[in-house]
Amino acid sequence: MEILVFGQLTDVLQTSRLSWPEVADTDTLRQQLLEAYPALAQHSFLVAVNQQMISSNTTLVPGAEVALLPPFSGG
Amino acid sequence: MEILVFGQLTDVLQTSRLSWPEVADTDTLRQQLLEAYPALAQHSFLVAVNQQMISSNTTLVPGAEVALLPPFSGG
Amino acid sequence: MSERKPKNIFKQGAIDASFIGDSIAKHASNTRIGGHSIFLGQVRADEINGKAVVAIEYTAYEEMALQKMFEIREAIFAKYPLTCMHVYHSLGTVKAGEICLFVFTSSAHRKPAIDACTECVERIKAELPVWGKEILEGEDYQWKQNI
Amino acid sequence: MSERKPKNIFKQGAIDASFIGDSIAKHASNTRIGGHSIFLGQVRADEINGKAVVAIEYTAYEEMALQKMFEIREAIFAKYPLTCMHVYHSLGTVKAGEICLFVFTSSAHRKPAIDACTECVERIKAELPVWGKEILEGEDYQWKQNI
Repeated sequence: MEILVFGQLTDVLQTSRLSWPEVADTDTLRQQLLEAYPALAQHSFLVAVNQQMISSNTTLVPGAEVALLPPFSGG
Repeated sequence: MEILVFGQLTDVLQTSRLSWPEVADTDTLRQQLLEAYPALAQHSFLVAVNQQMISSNTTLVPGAEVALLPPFSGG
Repeated sequence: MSERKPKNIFKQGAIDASFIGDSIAKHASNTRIGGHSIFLGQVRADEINGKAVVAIEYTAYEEMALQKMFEIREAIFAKYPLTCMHVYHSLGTVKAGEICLFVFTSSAHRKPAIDACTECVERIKAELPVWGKEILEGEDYQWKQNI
Repeated sequence: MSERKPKNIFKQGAIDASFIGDSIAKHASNTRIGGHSIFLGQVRADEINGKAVVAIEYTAYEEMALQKMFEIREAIFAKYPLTCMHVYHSLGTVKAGEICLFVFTSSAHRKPAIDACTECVERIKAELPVWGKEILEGEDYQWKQNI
């Protein structure tokens, strides 16, 4: 799967588009990312699936658009 | 004395600058004006003396700038 | 940049959109500003007894209005941390669709700019001795009433 | 004139004051409008660890932001009797002193225009997936935080 990365998280992950093995749900994804990038723990971020912000664990079907969103700072 | 007249009151008094005999205070002035122009009774207006809105009877010294102000409608 | 004396806010006729654009452009040099709030009053072609308003003719007790605007300005600068505030009000004829009031406040942050602008507009409408005469089609007219 | 599909709000680089002036001028033909409210965000040259912000570089999750802006727009049109609403947000580099956000609402009366503009600005800041990178003097930078 492809994960879209935004804002300060692009500094931590050193990319704005991360290729990642398919994963069952968003909690598992978050856990795997924190293991691979311990520095992520210092950043608050939300996960969006198919451009919808998710607030609880969500199943990831193949082809879902997953994005990591740090706090917004537009305007 | 000279009385400045504004807004819809210029229709009633047919002028924007009224010459009037000196008068002791604003209550007396208001009463005299209502006698001379009965149509004024249909209009709400405030009196300003030296560009200050007055809310109670005020003595008029010669040379005071007196103005009749109907409700404002700027903007 | 509050000034200590009354400033002329009156402009003969409508306020041009390009004047507003130029006014905004002038603030680029003040890099402490983070937010601008602008209110524009525009003359509506309301229908009154079946006749459309084609223009408003504004008159004012100018000297008193400028003194009152000065007081409003001082009070708003004392209440909000503004970098600047500009007010323009038309006198004379302003046609339907044209701008008759331009209030422009700027601050480091959005909230003071927005709140100051709104308060200034409300006070202008309520406290400035200005009158609008709504000119209707066919030489008729009616004195405007602020709600 | 609410549209039923997402509209592009993003502009590459700063928003010109003349573009804002032109946008205001276009509303002269709508004589049902009585009040316009405008909010402009301007990049501040804040000092961070002794270095001044020279620009903000904006990026966005564009597709999601446009969808979210569409929802905000629909909600605001449902809540306030607006005649129109325009929103522009910069992407890419906007230098200190330049405009990065332009929100413009119009209504027959001032209150809905003002309230809708303020609500729209708050929602844009809180809900649009947009990020600002504050570029400091000497190649340093810091990610912007909205308060």
